[in-house]
Amino acid sequence: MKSAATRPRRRKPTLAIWKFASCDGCQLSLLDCEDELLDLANEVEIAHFREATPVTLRGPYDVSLVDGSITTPQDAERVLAVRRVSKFLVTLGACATAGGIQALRNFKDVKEFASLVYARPEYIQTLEKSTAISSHIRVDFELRGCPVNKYQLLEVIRAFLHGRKPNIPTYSVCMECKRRGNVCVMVAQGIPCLGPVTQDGCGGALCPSYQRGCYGCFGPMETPNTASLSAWWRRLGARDEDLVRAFRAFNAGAEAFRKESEAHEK
Amino acid sequence: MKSDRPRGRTIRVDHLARVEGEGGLYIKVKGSQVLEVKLNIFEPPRFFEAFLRGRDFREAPDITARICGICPVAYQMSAVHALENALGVQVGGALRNLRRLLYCGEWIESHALHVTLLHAPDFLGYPDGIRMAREHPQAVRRGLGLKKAGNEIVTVLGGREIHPINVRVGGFYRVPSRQELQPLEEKLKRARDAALEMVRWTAKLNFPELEQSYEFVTLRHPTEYPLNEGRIVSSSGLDISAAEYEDHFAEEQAPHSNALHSTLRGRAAYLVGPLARYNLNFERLSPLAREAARAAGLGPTCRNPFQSIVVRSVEILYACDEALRLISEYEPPERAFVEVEPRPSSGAACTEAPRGLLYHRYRIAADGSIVEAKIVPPTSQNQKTIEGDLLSFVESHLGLAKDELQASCEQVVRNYDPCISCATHFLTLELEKD
Amino acid sequence: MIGENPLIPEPWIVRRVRKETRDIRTLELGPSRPETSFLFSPGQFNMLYVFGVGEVPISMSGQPGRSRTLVHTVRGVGAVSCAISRLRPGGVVGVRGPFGSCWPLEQAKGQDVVIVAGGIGLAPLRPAVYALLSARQDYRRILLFYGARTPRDLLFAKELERWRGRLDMTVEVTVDSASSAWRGDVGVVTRFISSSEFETENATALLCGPEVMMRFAVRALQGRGLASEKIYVSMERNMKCAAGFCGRCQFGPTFVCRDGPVFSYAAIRRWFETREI
Amino acid sequence: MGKEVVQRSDLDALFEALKRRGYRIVGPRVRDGAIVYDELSSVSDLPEGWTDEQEGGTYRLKRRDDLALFGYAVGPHSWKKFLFPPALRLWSAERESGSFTIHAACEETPPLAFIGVRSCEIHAIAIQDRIFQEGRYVDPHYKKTRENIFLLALNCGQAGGTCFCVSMNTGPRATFAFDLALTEVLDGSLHYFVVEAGTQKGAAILREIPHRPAAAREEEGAERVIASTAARMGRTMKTDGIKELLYSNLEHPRWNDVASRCLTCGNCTLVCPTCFCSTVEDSTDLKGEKAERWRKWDSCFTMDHSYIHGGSVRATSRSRYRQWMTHKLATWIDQFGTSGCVGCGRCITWCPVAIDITEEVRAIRGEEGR
Ligand SMILES: Cc1cc2nc3c(=O)[nH]c(=O)nc-3n(C[C@H](O)[C@H](O)[C@H](O)COP(=O)(O)OP(=O)(O)OC[C@H]3O[C@@H](n4cnc5c(N)ncnc54)[C@H](O)[C@@H]3O)c2cc1C
Ligand code: SF4
Ligand code: SF4
Ligand code: SF4
Repeated sequence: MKSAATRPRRRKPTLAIWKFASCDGCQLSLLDCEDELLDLANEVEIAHFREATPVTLRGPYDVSLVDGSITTPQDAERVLAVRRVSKFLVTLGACATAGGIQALRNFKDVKEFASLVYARPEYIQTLEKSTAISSHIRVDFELRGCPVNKYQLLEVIRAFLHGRKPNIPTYSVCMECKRRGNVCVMVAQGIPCLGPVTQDGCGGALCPSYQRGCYGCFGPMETPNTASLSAWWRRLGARDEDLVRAFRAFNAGAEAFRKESEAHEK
Repeated sequence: MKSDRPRGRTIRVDHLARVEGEGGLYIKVKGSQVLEVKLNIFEPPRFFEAFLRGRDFREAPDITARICGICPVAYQMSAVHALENALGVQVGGALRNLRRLLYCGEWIESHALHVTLLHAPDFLGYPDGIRMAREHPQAVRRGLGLKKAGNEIVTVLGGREIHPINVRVGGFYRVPSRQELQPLEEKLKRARDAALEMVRWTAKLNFPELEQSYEFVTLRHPTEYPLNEGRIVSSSGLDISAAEYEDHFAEEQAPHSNALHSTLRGRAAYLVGPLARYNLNFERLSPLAREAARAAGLGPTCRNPFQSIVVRSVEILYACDEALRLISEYEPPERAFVEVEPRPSSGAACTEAPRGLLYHRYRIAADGSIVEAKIVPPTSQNQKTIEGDLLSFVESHLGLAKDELQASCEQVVRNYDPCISCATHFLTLELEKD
Repeated sequence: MIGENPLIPEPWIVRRVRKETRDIRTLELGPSRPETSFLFSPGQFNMLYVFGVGEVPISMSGQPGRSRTLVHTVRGVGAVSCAISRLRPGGVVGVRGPFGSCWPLEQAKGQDVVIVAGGIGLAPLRPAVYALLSARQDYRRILLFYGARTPRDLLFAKELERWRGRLDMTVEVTVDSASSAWRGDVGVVTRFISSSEFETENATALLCGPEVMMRFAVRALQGRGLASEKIYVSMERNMKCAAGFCGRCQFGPTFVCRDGPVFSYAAIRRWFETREI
Repeated sequence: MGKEVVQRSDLDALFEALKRRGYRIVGPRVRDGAIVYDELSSVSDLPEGWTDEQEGGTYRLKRRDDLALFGYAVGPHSWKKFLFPPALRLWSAERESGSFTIHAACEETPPLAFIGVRSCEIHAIAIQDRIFQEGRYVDPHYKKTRENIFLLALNCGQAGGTCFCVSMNTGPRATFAFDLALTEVLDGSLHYFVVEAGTQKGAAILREIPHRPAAAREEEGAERVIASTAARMGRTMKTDGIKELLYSNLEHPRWNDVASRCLTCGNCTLVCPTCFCSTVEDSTDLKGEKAERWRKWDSCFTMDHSYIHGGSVRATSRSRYRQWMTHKLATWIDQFGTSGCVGCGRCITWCPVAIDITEEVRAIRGEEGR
């Protein structure tokens, strides 16, 4: 990872935040760092962050955080410009890394869908698919989650500032579930859980900690064996449509989940 | 992406800053006449109502939360209430109170964010909260502290601050123990003090003159300041249940916008949100909040949208007070949720999102899948009113220098804390009927 | 040097940095505390920590027996190794060590010693070369075969030149690819094994480099008739503690940090020959 | 000292005696549908009248028809979480005038009393002792916690559906390393514990509570309990020649078969009482003035575990499962002179897709069925 530490620390590194189609939650996570926000503003120059300030400093930017997916032709253009002014580009969250919940449109016949939806389609331009940032430009680091975990977000920024590899594991949710001492909801209560195929990072196997099955908001883990998990879910009573829905949610566009959802579609 | 140089008397803000989501502003003036006011929303549409179809009703709270990262709890609340109404389920007692507590958390968090980082810089002449913090460190830290207290409520009850994972149709997946809530108590007491100071602080800001005669629309509950429940009432005598909402409110698609406008049938624009709530529920505030409002110079009615910053602070204070009450009375219920069985049915509900009335309606099939969904968020309801405000503001301030006028216009928009992410969930079903 | 708590690094100060190739640096470190004394055997390694960045295993590459000087040669490949490479004189690095097994220099006495190195693999072997040369009379032939990617990637080029000039040592250097300006050998390092003269019944081979290179070298040495017991390889596995606690450096029944990095080929043959161990 | 008898009603006195000596008491209690190990404030926190039913990938808490306090097998937790915590700060560091200073973390843990440690678990602790304090280096945190443990063992009164300690020679009777060992006997209206002291420390505690020498009949009662448990193992595993078996089957096709089922989720390793793999995380504050190193439980099922520059050595799940099982049952023997498996069955119960180590061994042996 190229980092701020590679050059003399004269100037504060600049941070730019960009938004595409999303709920805003991922960039809001930055403002949710109540304890760190002002310190962060001392360590980096917030150069572009429309949700917080109209002030925009000139690029290029040392770090760009990109929230949201690409759904319109204008955004497909704009994201190219963002890449050009960014040295190190991090995508934030499920929308930016996998197309987000709005990628559910990718599974419909889009033309029919569009005419169904719009009274005046001429006013609205939208692309057929909601796509991840990485299908348009090169991305240096992808932060998962719907939404991202603010501690992971801070970790990526801190790691960047100090030339460290961020501590962002890619293994399963189960790892953290067990470390927390949770009782597995799938084994002990028969509740279907996506934890074994989902990447850890939500901050401690949140759903199982609250007595529900993980619903996959951090997307596929490093080596997801979705077929084996689906087979087990079936034994727990899940039907094909349940499997389609489970894999086709906030990370519907992530390859492993997309394929698994398609495998159960009649 | 700088603003184009406006020609003549055209005010154009390509990208509004310090609002949630992506929007612009366009005002055209000729002589002393304002010809056109457009609040331009180009946040890309995300078609929520379309893809809710065919999903299981139990997924609705999680899916609709993703409409907005700023007020996910509001979406979850409107969704579960609408679905419970559909399925004839009553959720009362401690579970109801926990929902109220969760909502208080979101109000505190969302209002504190708006007051401190988005709105106050307008009054004090800073481009943003972070730069404001250099000269007003205390006020910013106080605001962030409050925001954190609100977020902590949401995190304890919901697992995380954005898109909480613990809300389900029928209640919660897991309810907290008393011990889990206890640490919040101390923090909320401190937050309540901070909120009092915030009310005093915002009251001292300079407010431009602007008295508007809106029709205020809000929920009203027999005894409580409205959050989850109540009838829909207006300052002009409307008094209906959520089930009747669509008989009275209509939506239209504006050509310049990716969001739909909502209007009261047969009447002018109306206003939802803190001002509406406050004006029609003043007597339901806690004594402390009422007193603080009075001391801040607010009467039981407030018609100046710029003063919404004070009203938001009063609501934060109320929410801290209310949260403390709910925590002190909390006894964990036996079960975390009421069992809910699907059947063909439909139901609607409104709750009070931080930015105002949020309407959800669902029709579900026998197997529990959603057949139809309709969602009307606060910002699409206020859009017309915002444009109206801009019109009267610009008309009465044509003497201002251009930069100043433009800045003030932006401020007018920010008075509403418009959430553009919400506004572009995009509505489908009305259109289908056409 | 390891104290009571084997997991705590001790700060050492960078005295000198030498640029070896475009991505390889040699650092000379001195202790920050007067009482520190450090002794190691060729083949052993330290865990080097860069403040706030991380810690990685790096072999000693300097002269053994100098108790207040540590020399490490590092190729910058990732966050930590690049951070080490960026250190300048006066910079500080945390050191834990020495860990691991060493080259069998005692057992090799009276024998021919064949050294096969690839890339950065020459670094862990250099202390062995120093030791062999300083007790030159205890050994018979000394052969050093070294391969790098390109002439520009040759490590310790001047020293190689000096060793090549010695009459009591054979040094063969090759590269994978080179421009026409390169007058040396091009090709795999293992071919020197078959073409050079050494006494297979009475020789010890020391190997360090990428696993594939070592695989071919072993095959070539066995082809010459060298017994597995006489072939030594230095292994790499992910490593977090170097004290046998973290389990990560397991290589079959061994721990690389404890039983290795230097293994007799005979001891690990089954594992070495299986993929994904 | 011979065997003694302590009445069920006098167990509170035992807890009191331990507390008087400053022990924090940890042991089994019911939480979220399972029996976990956690802090106990009194005997009433024990899972009285509860039992469990265990199968591959399934665990269900059930009511018993008596009031046994220890009438269940082991649950998802093991004692390793106290001795080798899931996340531990190893040290913190601060920049200081061009250099940095490192402070070893020395969180004081109060002495712990482990209540109800099963024989297989004692074996597991003994195995981790070898790793953390009997090798070349000593893990100071482990050692400090370990030396202050009061170990109250329990001879199992019930075999779990996935237990196979008899095959592994690790139970069900506790034979060493305990301070006190209990056998719970329910006999009509009688409910008592036959107690054996294993150390002076245990004997001293015993002296502080009401007890009397066990009658022959009572000792026999306890023996019957243990014998009946031993006869009811839910699983078996043939261990003769197992090291050679696995060493010579590194390319067995069964590894592909298990790879098609294995989720590489890591559950089996984290519930295993002997698995000890860890990773470290180096972190910094925003300013880069303070740094910390944390150690966390890791698993050989993660890609990072075997990562060396250029990629993971064990990239396929086939090789990762092979690593795990071969380590547990074979290479462990070379490393530590003992099997790494104590037959507790946790990895079978808590594998979300019911992969069963005993079945995999049979498959490699070319045998069918259970
Ligand atoms: C016993 C031993 C001796 C070594 N001696 C030297 C030497 O003298 N000179 C030299 O340049 N390199 C040496 N290496 C390799 C060196 O340790 C790796 O290049 C280094 O760990 C890469 O870390 P990184 O953070 O820069 O790279 P990344 O690719 O970002 O690695 C991330 C993490 O993975 C682990 N890792 C990656 N590669 C290796 C590896 N090859 N071995 C062990 N862990 C790894 C480390 O924990 C590292 O921090 C040695 C390795 C071992 C095991
Ligand atoms: S509850 Fe889910 S995440 Fe946790 S261990 Fe079980 S399967 Fe894995
Ligand atoms: S390998 Fe399985 S049965 Fe053996 S000790 Fe570990 S968890 Fe228990
Ligand atoms: S064996 Fe089971 S518990 Fe272990 S990694 Fe594979 S699926 Fe997970």
